[in-house]
Order: sequence, then C-alpha cells, then structure tokens
Amino acid sequence: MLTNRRKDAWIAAVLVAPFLAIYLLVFVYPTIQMVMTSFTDAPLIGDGAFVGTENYERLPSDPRFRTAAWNTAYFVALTVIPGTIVALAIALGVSRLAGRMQAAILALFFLPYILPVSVVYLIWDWVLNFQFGILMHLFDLLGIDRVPITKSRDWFMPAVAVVTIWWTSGFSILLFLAGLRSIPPEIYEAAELDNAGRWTTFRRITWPLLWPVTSLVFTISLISQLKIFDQVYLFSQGGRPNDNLVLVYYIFQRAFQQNQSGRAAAVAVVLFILVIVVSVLQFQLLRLAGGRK
Amino acid sequence: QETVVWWDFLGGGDGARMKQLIDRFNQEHQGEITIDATTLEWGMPFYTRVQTAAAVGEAADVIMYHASRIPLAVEQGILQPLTAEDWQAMGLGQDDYAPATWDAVTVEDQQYAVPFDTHPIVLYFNKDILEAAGVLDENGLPMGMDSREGFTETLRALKEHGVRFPLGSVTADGNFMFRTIYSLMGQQDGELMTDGEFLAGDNGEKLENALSVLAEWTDEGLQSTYTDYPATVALFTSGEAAMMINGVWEVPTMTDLSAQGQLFEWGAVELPVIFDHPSTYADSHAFAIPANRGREMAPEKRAAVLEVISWMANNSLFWATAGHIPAYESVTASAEYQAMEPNATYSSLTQNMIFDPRSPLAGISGPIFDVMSTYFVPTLNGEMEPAEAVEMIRDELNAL
Amino acid sequence: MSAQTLGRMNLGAGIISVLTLLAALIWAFPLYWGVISSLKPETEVVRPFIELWPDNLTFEHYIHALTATQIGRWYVNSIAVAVGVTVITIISSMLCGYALSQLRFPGRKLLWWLILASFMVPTQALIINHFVLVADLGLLNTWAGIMLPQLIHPVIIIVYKQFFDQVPQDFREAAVMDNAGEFRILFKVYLPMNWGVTTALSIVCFIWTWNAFLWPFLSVTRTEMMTITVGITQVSDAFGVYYARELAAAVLAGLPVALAYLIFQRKVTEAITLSAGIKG
Amino acid sequence: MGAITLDRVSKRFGQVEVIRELSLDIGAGEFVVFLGPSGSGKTTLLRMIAGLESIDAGTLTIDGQRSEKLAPGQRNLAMVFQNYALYPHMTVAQNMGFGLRNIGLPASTIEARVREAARMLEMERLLDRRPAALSGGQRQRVAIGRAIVKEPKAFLFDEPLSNLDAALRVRTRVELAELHQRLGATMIYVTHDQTEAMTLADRIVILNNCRIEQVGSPMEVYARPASRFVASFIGSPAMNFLPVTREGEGLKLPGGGALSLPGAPSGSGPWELGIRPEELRVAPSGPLRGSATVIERLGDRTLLHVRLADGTQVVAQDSGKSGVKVGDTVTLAFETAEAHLFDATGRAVPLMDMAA
Amino acid sequence: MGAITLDRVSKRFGQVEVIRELSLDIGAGEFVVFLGPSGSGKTTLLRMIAGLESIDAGTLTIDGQRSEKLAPGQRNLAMVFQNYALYPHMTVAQNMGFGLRNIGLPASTIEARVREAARMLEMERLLDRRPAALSGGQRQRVAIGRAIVKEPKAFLFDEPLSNLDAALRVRTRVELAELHQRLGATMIYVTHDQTEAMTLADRIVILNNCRIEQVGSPMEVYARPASRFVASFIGSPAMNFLPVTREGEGLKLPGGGALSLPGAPSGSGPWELGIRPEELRVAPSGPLRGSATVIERLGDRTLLHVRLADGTQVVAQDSGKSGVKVGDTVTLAFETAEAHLFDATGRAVPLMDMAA
Ligand SMILES: Nc1ncnc2c1ncn2[C@@H]1O[C@H](COP(=O)(O)OP(=O)(O)OP(=O)(O)O)[C@@H](O)[C@H]1O
Ligand SMILES: Nc1ncnc2c1ncn2[C@@H]1O[C@H](COP(=O)(O)OP(=O)(O)OP(=O)(O)O)[C@@H](O)[C@H]1O
Ligand SMILES: [Mg+2]
Ligand SMILES: [Mg+2]
Repeated sequence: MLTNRRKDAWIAAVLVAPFLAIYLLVFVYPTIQMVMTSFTDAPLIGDGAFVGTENYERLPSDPRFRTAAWNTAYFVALTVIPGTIVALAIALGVSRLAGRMQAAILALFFLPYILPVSVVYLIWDWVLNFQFGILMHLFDLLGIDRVPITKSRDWFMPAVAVVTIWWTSGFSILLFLAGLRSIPPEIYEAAELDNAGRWTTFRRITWPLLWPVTSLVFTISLISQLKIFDQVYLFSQGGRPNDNLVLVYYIFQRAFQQNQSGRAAAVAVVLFILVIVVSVLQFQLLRLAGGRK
Repeated sequence: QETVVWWDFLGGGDGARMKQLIDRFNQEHQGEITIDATTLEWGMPFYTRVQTAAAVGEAADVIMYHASRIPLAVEQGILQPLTAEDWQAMGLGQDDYAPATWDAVTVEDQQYAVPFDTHPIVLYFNKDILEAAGVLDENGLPMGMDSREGFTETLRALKEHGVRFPLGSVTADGNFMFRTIYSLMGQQDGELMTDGEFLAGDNGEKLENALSVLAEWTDEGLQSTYTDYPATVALFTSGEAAMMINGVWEVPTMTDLSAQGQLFEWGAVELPVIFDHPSTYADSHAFAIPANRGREMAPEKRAAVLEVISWMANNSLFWATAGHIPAYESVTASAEYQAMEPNATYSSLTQNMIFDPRSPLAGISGPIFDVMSTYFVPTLNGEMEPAEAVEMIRDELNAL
Repeated sequence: MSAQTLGRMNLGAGIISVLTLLAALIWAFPLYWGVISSLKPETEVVRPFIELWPDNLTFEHYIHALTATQIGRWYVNSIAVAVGVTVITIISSMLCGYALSQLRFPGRKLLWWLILASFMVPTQALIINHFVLVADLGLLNTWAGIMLPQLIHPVIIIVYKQFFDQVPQDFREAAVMDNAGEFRILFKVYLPMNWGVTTALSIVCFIWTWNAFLWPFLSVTRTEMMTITVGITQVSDAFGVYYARELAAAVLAGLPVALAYLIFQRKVTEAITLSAGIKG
Repeated sequence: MGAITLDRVSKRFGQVEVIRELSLDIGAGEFVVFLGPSGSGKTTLLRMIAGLESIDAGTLTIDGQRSEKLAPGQRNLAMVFQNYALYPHMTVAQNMGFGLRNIGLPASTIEARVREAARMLEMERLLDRRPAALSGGQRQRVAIGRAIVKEPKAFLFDEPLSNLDAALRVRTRVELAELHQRLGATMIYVTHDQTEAMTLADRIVILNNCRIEQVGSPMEVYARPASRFVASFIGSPAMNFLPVTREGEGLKLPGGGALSLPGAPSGSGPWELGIRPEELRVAPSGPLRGSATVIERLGDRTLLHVRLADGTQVVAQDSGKSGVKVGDTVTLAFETAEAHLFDATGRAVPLMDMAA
Repeated sequence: MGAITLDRVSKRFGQVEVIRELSLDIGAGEFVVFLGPSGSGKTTLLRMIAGLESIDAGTLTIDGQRSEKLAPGQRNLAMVFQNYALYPHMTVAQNMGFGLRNIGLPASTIEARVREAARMLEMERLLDRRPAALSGGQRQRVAIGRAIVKEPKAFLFDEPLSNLDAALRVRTRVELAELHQRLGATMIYVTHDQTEAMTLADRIVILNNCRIEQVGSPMEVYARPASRFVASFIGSPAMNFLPVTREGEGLKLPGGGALSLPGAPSGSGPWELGIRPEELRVAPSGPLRGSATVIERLGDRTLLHVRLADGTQVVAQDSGKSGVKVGDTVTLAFETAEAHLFDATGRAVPLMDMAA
C-alpha cells in the first residue's frame, strides 16, 4: 500500500501515546522502583538507607519466607492440576448439551467466576460455617462428624483451594468449550464410521486435539495461582497459624503491617522473577510435550 | 462548622450505643461540630489501615485506640502527644482516672490518648438452663466458680442435662481467645515478658496450664469448638450454649433482646477462679489523635476534636449501658452508675483486672498478640498439644 | 467394540447430560443458598436445619444494608472506578492496538513484545511501589488513585490488535480509495464495523475492575472511598454480627456483575475466549 | 457387493419432517449421484445411509441386511467428507489405519492395507506427513485412501471436490471415475454441480425440496427431463423457457411467432416451452426473432443473448466464429423434436415428436 | 475520459523485483481484462494503477496526467474489491456516499448521485439496508454502485465475481457487459477465469510470471495464441499438446500417425502440436488412434479421453449423442488449419495454412 512513512510514524506516536504514558507510569517506573527499594531498608513511606543485598541474604534463613514459599507451592499444587481436570470434565459434559439448555447450564458453572472475591468469601464462609453452615447440616444428616473446614490447619488450604477452583473454573471451562467447539463435528463422525468407541474417541481424538487448550489453561492458572492473596487473606480473618502465609501475603505483612518495604520488595522481586521463569519454562515444556504427541 | 472524622472498630452491641452517643453529640453541637464516624473491621485490619493511613496523611481526626497498643503506636509515630493545654481544654486530667488506666496511655511521661473505658471479659450465663440443670446457687449465680474442678463439674452437669454446649467460647478466633487465656495466666501470676525475655521460667508452664484447661473442656465436649464470634453469641442467645465467655460489650445485646422479650433470664459474673486467684484481662478504649504525615491539624479542628473527646468522657455514663466500665471516675462514682445492672454484678472485678505488658510488641494485633493468637485456634480445638503450642509460641516470640 | 446400537448410544449420552445437569445444580447451589439465606429473618438463618425456602421471606437485611450503611456510597465508588478504568483502558488500548496493527513505525516490534511480556508479570508484586507512587501523587483515597494501577490490561490491546489484523485489508484500501484519512478509517470504518468487540471488552474490563480486591483494599484508607467489594468485608458496623445482613450485602455487591453477565452472556463468553485466544 | 435399498424412509428434525417416505434402489457396483440445489436433502439422505442421522421410519437394507438400526461403524460403509475430516494430529498412515485399529486388526494387516491403498493412489511418499503439510488435492486423496483401506460395502461422498480449485477439480473428477472403474464398488456421490453429476454418474438422482424429481442415466435426465425443475437444473447455459399458449393446431410463441405443431397436446395451456441454447440456431427464418443484447464469445462457441420483441430473454448458441454483433437482429430456429413442454405444475408434457 | 498508460513500470517487494519494465496502453472507454494464473501479477498491476501499491520506476499517466506519485484518493479511480469490502455498519446509501462525504460534497449532491446510481442499478429499494441483509449478487451491485457515484475516470475490478455461485456469476457477467455498454467508461478487470475474460473483454492482457504474454481481442488470443502458455490457458477443455518431430515433408505424431504438411516450418523440432478438443473429431480415418478411457457426457457435447498408442492422453469433443463407449478404439481427425505449432521455448511457430 502506498504509504508515507514519516506521516505514519507521527500518527502512530499520537495513537500510542496514551497507553505508553500509562504503561511507563504504572508499570515500568514501579518495577524499577521495586528493584531499587529491595536494596534498602526503607519503610512503607519514605526513604531508606542502602543495605546492599542484605534483604536477599536474609531470605533463605527466614522461616516465614520459607513457609510462604512452601504454602504458595502447596496451593498451586492443590489448584492447578485438579482445577484443570475439573474444568475439562465439566466442559466435556456441557459440550454434549445443546441450545438454550447448554447456555443455561454453562451460566450456572460460569456465574461464580464473575463474582468479586469478597462475595465468594462471604458465601462460602457461610456455607462452611461450623455451626450453621449448610454443609455441616448435610454432614449431620449423613452421619459424618462436622469438620471446621476453614478453621483447621489441615483443611484450610485445601478448602481455599476448592473455593478457588469453584470460583475460577468458569474461565477454564469456557476455554475448553471453545477448544471443543473448534474440533469439527465431521472429525467425530469420521471416528464414528471408523468404529471408535467413546473412550477411544476421547483418548485418540479429543484429548490430543484439545492439548493446546489444555496447556493454555494450565499455564494461565499456574500463573494466576502463584499470585494468590485475596482468598487466603479473607479466609484468614480471625488469626491463623502460618498455614495461610503465601508469598503475596508475606509481602503485604512486611510492607503494610510491619512497615518494612525494603524487605518486602526483596520478596516481591523474587516473586516477580519466579512467575516469569515459571511461565516461560512451563510454556516451553508444554509445547514440547504437545509437539511430541 | 467543623467536621471531625472519627474511626472506630466497635462492631457489636456497643457499636449501636456509640452511634447513639455520636448522634446525641451531633445534635447538641448542631452548626458547630459534626462527627463523621465509620467503623472498621476490628483488629489487624483496623490497625493496618490506621498505620498506612497515618503514614500518608489520610487518617481520621480522632480514632479509638486500644490502650494496650499505644507503646507500639508511639514507636511507629502514628499518634500525636496530648499537651497540657489539650488536657486543660478538655477539662480532664490525671486525677480523673485510675492510676493503671492513666499509665496505660502514657509512654515516657507523655500521654498519647484519653482513656474512655475499661472493658474486661465476663461469664454470661443462662439462668433458666442452669436452674433446670441444678447448677444455679441460691444467689442465682452458677455453682463451682471457685475452682477448676468445681467449674468443670458444673459444665459436666450441664452436658448431662442435655445442653449441647455447656460453654460457648470464641474458639475459632485466636484474637479473641487471647483475652481468656491471658486472664487464666493472670490467675497464676504468669507473665509474658520478663526483662525482654518471653515466657521465661515457669511462665511457659502457666501458659500451658491455661491452654490445657480449655483444651480439656474441648476434649470433653464441654465447650463449643471452632466457633466464630457471631456464632458464639448466636449459640448463647438461642439457648444452645448455657454459658459464654465474652466481653462486657455484649451486655447491650442481651438487654435489648430481653427488652423485646426474646431472651431467657440471664446474668453475667466475673470469670470463675480456675487457678490461684481471681484475675481478668482488660483493655481500655481510648481516644487518640493520629499524627497525619504531612498534614498539619488546624487549631480549630484540634479544638473541635478535644471537645468531642471531652464530651464523650462526660457522657460516658451512657457508655456504661454498653457494658463497659467508664474510665472517667466522676462517672463511675455517681450513684446512677452504682445502681446499674448487670454492671454491678461484675463490678467487683475492677480490683482483679490485668493489662497487657507495656511494650511496643504488645497490644491488640501487636506482634505478641499476633503470634500467640495464631496458635490458639489449633490448640483449643484439639489439633495441637498445648505443650507444642507453647513451644512454638516461645520460639516465635523470641525471634521477634 | 461390542455391538452398540444407536439407541444405546443415546442412552449413554442422556446419562451424561443428566449428570452434567446435576453437577451444575450442585455447583450453583452455594449461590442459591447465599441468596436465600439473605432473605430469611436472622433467627431463621441460624436454625439447625436445611430449609431451602424461607418460612418468612424478608427484605429487611437489604433495606438495612442500603439504608443504614455506606453501601450506597461504595456503589458509587465502584461504578465510578469501574467505568473510569473501562473507558480509559478501552480507549487507550484501542488506539494502541490500531497503531500496532495498521501502521508501520519505528519501535513497533519492541512495543509489541513489551505488551506480550507484561502478561506474565505479577502486578501483585508491585503493590508496594504502586502504593508509594499513588501516595506521592496525592491520590490515595481518590477514584483516580484506585483506578491508576488498574489501567493496564495488555490483553485488551492484544485482542484489539488481533481484531484489527483480521479486518480484511480491502476495507482499509476501499476507505483509502474513498479519500478517508487514518482517523476516519479508525473511527468511521474499523470501530463501527464491529462494536461487538468493543462491547465485549468493555464488559469484561468492567467486571474485572468491579471485582478487583487487593489494590482497592490497599489504596483506600477511608471508608467512604471504598469500593463495594472491599467495603463489605472490611467495615463491620455495616452488618454487625448478623449473618444474613452480610449475605445481603454480598448479594448486593455481586448483583451488578451477575446481572451484567446474565444479560450479556454471549458477549462475556466471547470476550473471555477472545482474551485467551492469544495467550497460546 | 454393496446393493443399497431405501424403502419409504422418513426423517424429521424436531417438528419438521424433512424427508418423507422416500424409496430408492441402488445396485451393487453402481455409481449413483445425488444432485440438487442447496437444501434439497442430499446430505441428509447420504447421512441417513451412513448412520450419522437416524432413520425415523422405513427401512434401509445394505447387502441384504436390515441396517437402519445399526451404528455407523457397523454398516461397513466409508465416507469421504466435504472437508475430508482428516484427523489433524495423525500422520497419513495413522489416519488411514485408525478405523482398522479400532476393529482390532493386527498391525501387519493394517500396514499392508495402508501400503496397498497408498500405492493405488500414488501417495506412498506422503504416508508420514500430517494433513496440514498436504495440498488440497493430496488431502482429498488421503480421505479416499482412508475409505479404501476399510474395504467397505459402499463409498459415500459428500461434495468431495467442492474445496478444490477448478483445474484440480476437473483432474480429480477423472481420477474418481477411473477409481470407480478399477474398484467396481458401489459409490454414492452428493453434489450440486451438474457437470460433475453428468460426467461421473451411472445414474443421477435429482432431488428438489427433499423429494426425488427424477432418477435416470445422465443422458436420460438431459434428454428427457421429467419436470421443468430437472430441465432447468441440468445443462449449461440453462434451458430457455418460453411461455406459450395454444393457437389453432400449434403454439403461440412470445414475440409474435407461432409454431405449427399438429400433434400438440390437448388443453389450451398455458405451458412453457423449453429449448436448450445449443438447439437454438441462427437461421434465415424461424419462429423467434429479436435483437442481440450481449455476445459472449467462448472460443469454440458463442452465446447470443437475444431479447425478443416482448422482452423475453433467450440465449442461443452459435459457432465460435459467429458474426453476430450486439444490436443485430437475429432470427432463431429450432427442431421441434428437441423442444420440451411443461405444464403449469412443472411436469413434462409429451410433445408429439412426429410433428414439425 | 480515462485513457491509462503504463510506461516501463517496475515494482519490487523487498528484494524481489516482481514487475519489470512493463508497458501498456489502455484506451478511453475500453474494457480491458488482465488474465493469468494465480501469482501472475494481475492484482499487483491493478493496485499499482489504483495507487494501493507504489510504482518504483516508470510512469503512469491517467487521462494525460502523470499520476504515479498521487495518493490513491486523488487519482479519481474507483475499485471494486473481490469481496466487495462493503462497510458492514453502513446502509447501502451510506456505503455509496462515504467517499463523497470524505471529499466534502454537499449532502444534496451526494443524495442525488446515490439515487441516480441506485436507479441505474435497479436497487432503489435496497438503499436503507445493511450489506448483511443483501444477497451475494446484490452486494456485488452495491459495490459497483459505490464505484459509479464517484464518477471516476476508470473502474478497476479485482475478480469481482469469484465469490458468487455459478449461476449468479453468469448472470452478473452479462449485467457487467451491459453496464459497460451503457456507461462507456474505461474498465480494467482482473480475473483468472478465461470464460469471463473471453466474454467481457474488448482486449485481453494475458499475464504469466508477471510479464505480458499477449495482448489482443478475445478471438485473437483464442485463434492465434502467441505462445503455448496462452494456448493452454485459453479454451476449455484445454488444448491438447502432442510432441512432434519432422518426418520428411510432414510431422511425425505420437502413437505412430503422421501428418503430411508440405509447408512445415524449417528445422527438425521437436515441436509441440496444439489442437483444441473441439477441433478433434471422431472420424473413420485420421492421423490419431487410441482407446477411449473416460467418457464425459455434458449433454450438448461429450468429452472423450483417449489414450494413444504411446500413452499420450488427448481429449476430443464429440456431439451430445456420441455413441462411443469406454474401451472403444477411436480414430481422430482434425483440420491442419486449426492446429498450432510451438517451439521448445513455447513460442508459436507459423504453420503454412495453405498446406494440408
Ligand atoms: N440438523 C438439522 N436440523 C434442522 N434442519 C436440518 C438439519 N440438517 C438439515 N436440515 C434441513 O434439511 C434440509 C436438507 O438439508 P441438507 O443439508 O440435506 O441439504 P443439502 O442438499 O445437502 O444442501 P447443500 O447443498 O447446501 O449441502 C434443509 O432444509 C435443511 O434446512
Ligand atoms: N505484498 C507482497 N509482498 C511480496 N510479494 C508479493 C506481495 N504481493 C504480491 N507478491 C508477489 O507478487 C506476485 C504477483 O502477485 P499478485 O497478487 O499480483 O498475483 P495475482 O495474479 O493477482 O494472483 P491471484 O490470481 O492469486 O490473485 C506473486 O509472486 C506474489 O507472490
Ligand atoms: Mg450438503
Ligand atoms: Mg489477485
């Protein structure tokens, strides 16, 4: 196309400017600041003295940091793979339905995803309430002992994980459904004519063709669960042993409760790098795994 | 016309009383001063918010503060000291307060807040049930209030009588249980901090004793487990729990329900003596003026704030209907106050009150409080051995 | 494979459908339970039975939440912030996406990579410096302050770029032959050609912002400036110790987005799939 | 092998009955083409035979076996889909072997059959490729290969050429015809392209509105269309239709001309007279007269678009060297034997062909 | 109005020079078709004229004005795109008026011109519809209408019919021809369909590999192709090519036959002899002999695929009623005057047409 490069560049500059300004202010600048803060002993507001890499050196021997890292990993393990499986199963079920029925059922599964986390918390806190929660009434009916689900140490993280899966699956379900819909129906008809049974069809047709979506869902949930904070924070109201301590929570405590931004920033940098490394790595891994199939 | 922005954390029945007080103040000061009040989530959320807000100059003009937390606040530079002129302007002074109360707001000879009340915890009981179970004595008080064995017997009797929870405890909330446990430590003269060391000597054992009693009750099914604050109140008021350990601030809830005819006969007494002698943990609500970073307070505003505090002190008799014990002695000395029920029933405990250690590490949601309450929930609900909990607590406290 | 008739296959499919339906009902039950509980009188809420329908339906908790608390004010805050973020994000992303898609300019590749890379970055790690930044700008406790760090959604740019990429080049050329300049092409041809994309992106952007918790929770220290998602869990005078009131507030907080979703269901699903299509 | 009989089969989608009591016999080894416009039910019929759509009433017999209740896989038919429906994640060999694996044939048999089919279709080099790495024509061949290895009772094709470009379509058409001659298998082929139908079919089944309009060999349907629909659908450029009424012993033509036709059918019409363009020639005298509006030179022949006096447009075919120019007045003649007459309902009316 | 001259224009994409010193004169009011296979540069050339691609060297003159540096909007040409590029959010009227609004014409003028164009194209009823509510043919007309209202110096079409189905394509082709007659405007039309080119063009420009192979009227390129490429590209079914060598005074044909040809060109070949299928007829005796492998009956004519003794395949055209069956041995004859001879480079070699 006949274009005038200089004029294009000017127009582009005007078009890109608003975003770029926000991007620099809200993203690039704070990132640089974060790294710089992590080398100081700054409080939340105000400057601190340069302390070199001290904040980083303390991390390996900081039991709370270790707990936070461990709990984060635990939470990721509890949510990512189970969440992916749950979403896939639901999507497979929903994809068999048609028309309005499908839309309605999908809406039921998806609705939690669009709710604010605080609403999710209030609802589940009520459902799981040890005295009045409906789940406990159900346990009573079934003759199971009541379990103080969000209050006990063993159940806390799994409970938050279940709520998280319930809350976020809608998104993965949609992606899986889109993936399933993009498999042409003729492929299934061809398989039917090829005498493939239900299981063969799933294993040899659906699963391999869905692999790109599966790995996408996996990646997205891995990245987002590494950044877990909201649910854990809300469910820990009332004080908890360290079983609630995840990385972002730890950053929050150090910076906002203990007024130690320097130390918090060091953890933030670690988290920052962790998320990037993990997402890049696993994206590559999944691609390899998919490619070999 | 001044607007005084006010933050507190009064959520329950006392919150409603405070609203009435504020409304009255606003009415009496129409055209001069308006209080613009909000109530934030109690505990860590409240203090985190105050702390960050003050750091960026966004805190309220006057805030309610736990006296126990004042040393920490002073260290963080969150509060403005009250000058002699301030006291004068308010018409209040050292003489108006009990020495312990005065000390609680003083750090290095400098006052940082105006005490408003002291608020211990008490034992609420359901007279109807206790009577039916035969554990109500001739004075209409629960039996077995003088020993561990005695009180446990009372609980067992209630259990046998078919009561679901003889004792309602806020076992799901370590923050709350700090009060009960600290009280029980006090009954053994236990101390948290001695010469900068935590749980030194036999103090650890005393903490363990305190935890054991409660854990034992849980084991025997005498106490509600994993119960959060509203559930505890609901269990008691619905008759599922025969007794309840809770703050005096729940008194208005009971009186209100009684007034509506929706409640049984009830009473409140000082905590039972489980160990050596009576002792009850108490803290004090006080009014403080935040040191808003980078924001100078105008003299007019300060005058208005002082007027608010002073007015509140002078009208704290009404606050007593919220269960609390007013800090202003001319109020507690009044005949009206002396006649109030059920306050009179537990007024004896004022002599047995103990406060937090005076340290920046102490106080509601302070580091000590935080560490300890963290381990209470698993211990009180049978997930963790008291000895183990004491061990963890000692380690973590000493790492602070 | 064993003998299998059409009829038996249909039966199998039917069982799966019924199971799916059951699963959906169980899945959505907590929502139902939350709503129903908020419609019961407080005394009924704590009754130790499963009661799927209230004996006495009451709206008292809603009335309380709406009249006796600041929830109205939080609504205004939430709406202002969500609308503000949506408008600014959509406009800036649209312009940027258009430039990336249709214009050749120095630094285009670099910018594109930056945007793609910022996907992976956890904004949660930046909370400290966002707080400092917003405090320095004096924007804490203002709508602008709540909005500022939320103004970046690289996904939206990417979706826009892809959308513009997909518009057949012919339209652009037809417009050029028709003497239209760059801005006319964008605003008169490309955008109106498919408002659907903009609507869908606006709706999800609105929902995301409405639902945001961490940043509004940190950046607002005054109750009257809170968004509703933060307010209902951070301010206690609102509800006291009443379960049903809390649930009523929760329902009120979730209602706008839930309604938005139910009305624009197709758009929302479209936008979600759009926004994910690129990450793979 | 592979005779297929449909006996009064019906099909409904929800409330709508789409196919109603349709019967059809297909002989073993026959190449039958379903031809019809879009929405005429060709695909539906084919899928009913394949088992991909259920048959609501009536019977389907394949090779003497009642089959309407059998699962698709059990009917032992092979289908080639319009977009081929190759499994994108499998190699060509895996694609072809998938159906055989599912019925548990030993690997060596599968291998042998796949090789054999690949040899026959000259695509041995492609066996290890994925479909994405194939051209349209190659994919088409893989799809046919996948059908061949199953050694099915019949092959079903649903517009298998419609995704190919024009040149390839012609080439593949010829290959398909040769394949049919070689295999001698029953083939059912769906298309809406009349050239494909004419060139491939042993018999053409012409569908319209989900009903059979005519069944017959290509020349039959071309030369003796049973209805106006068949006549208009077959042949390119399409047959001209002229509204006619009786006049005395003959027919009155539009634009004033008349056709003496001693043995014209009884009744007074109105009818439509159908004449194919290739039967309309420029002649010194004739019953039709009009002016040429557009001249299309195709090289070997020339199409004359002629507007008759009353405005009716007709197309006539002239030789490649035609001298007619736009605006010229031309007279057109035709053999009455080659004309067709249709009544108001579109049914063909026999014209006495001894006349004229 | 609207003479267009390209003088030694060149175009490169990155490193690749695509068009090299190409010259072409298009007269005012002429209908010129660019014909060629995919990738032959038709679109590129058209877009260079339109201004959508820059011209790297050479000059473009439109109506006597040097235009290669003008912006597309300033050349006052109108283009009809392959998929019409109608703005989906505007009504038909808005679509047509958009270009006029952009140059700031008063609303009344726009309105008038749009009405006039709509009247001419018989789509006044459609003016308030959106493109989505139009059929393919109607969209096509709107696209043309959008071009007409601009009163351009020339119309440029890039395969405007390729998205229409076969029947509609034929109809629209005729409409386009009529429109050209009515407007008398210069039109440049790109297609790879030889039928379209033959039927529409005043002159055809045949492109291959981005070079001009031949420019001429339809009958010229059909009857006297300048190269083997042109010969093979024009005519359907395609011309048969037979490798021949000199033998005495004549030519030796594949399969053993010989062609006596007194005035055959000098040199010994090898050449290729080109004969169109329609010139090859079944005859009692003739120079070619082979067996029929596939018979394609098209109704009015029949295509015979014949394999000669040496394996060469040729296609011959017989009448619709041909009695030849697969496997029959047929003898084919042709008029030498209709045969073409091409040398090894593909250039046409004149055959003495007094011979034979
Ligand atoms: N799944 C379905 N639900 C409802 N109606 C259908 C369905 N499939 C086909 N039909 C209807 O059945 C009729 C026949 O459709 P079919 O697909 O068999 O036509 P076709 O001849 O194959 O057309 P095409 O040439 O467009 O492929 C049409 O009227 C169509 O609308
Ligand atoms: N933007 C471009 N960049 C590089 N090469 C191009 C570009 N556009 C076209 N070409 C090359 O120029 C040559 C001519 O392409 P053009 O599109 O003009 O062919 P065409 O005759 O229109 O083909 P078709 O019939 O497929 O439309 C081709 O070899 C093509 O690969
Ligand atoms: Mg079909
Ligand atoms: Mg092209």
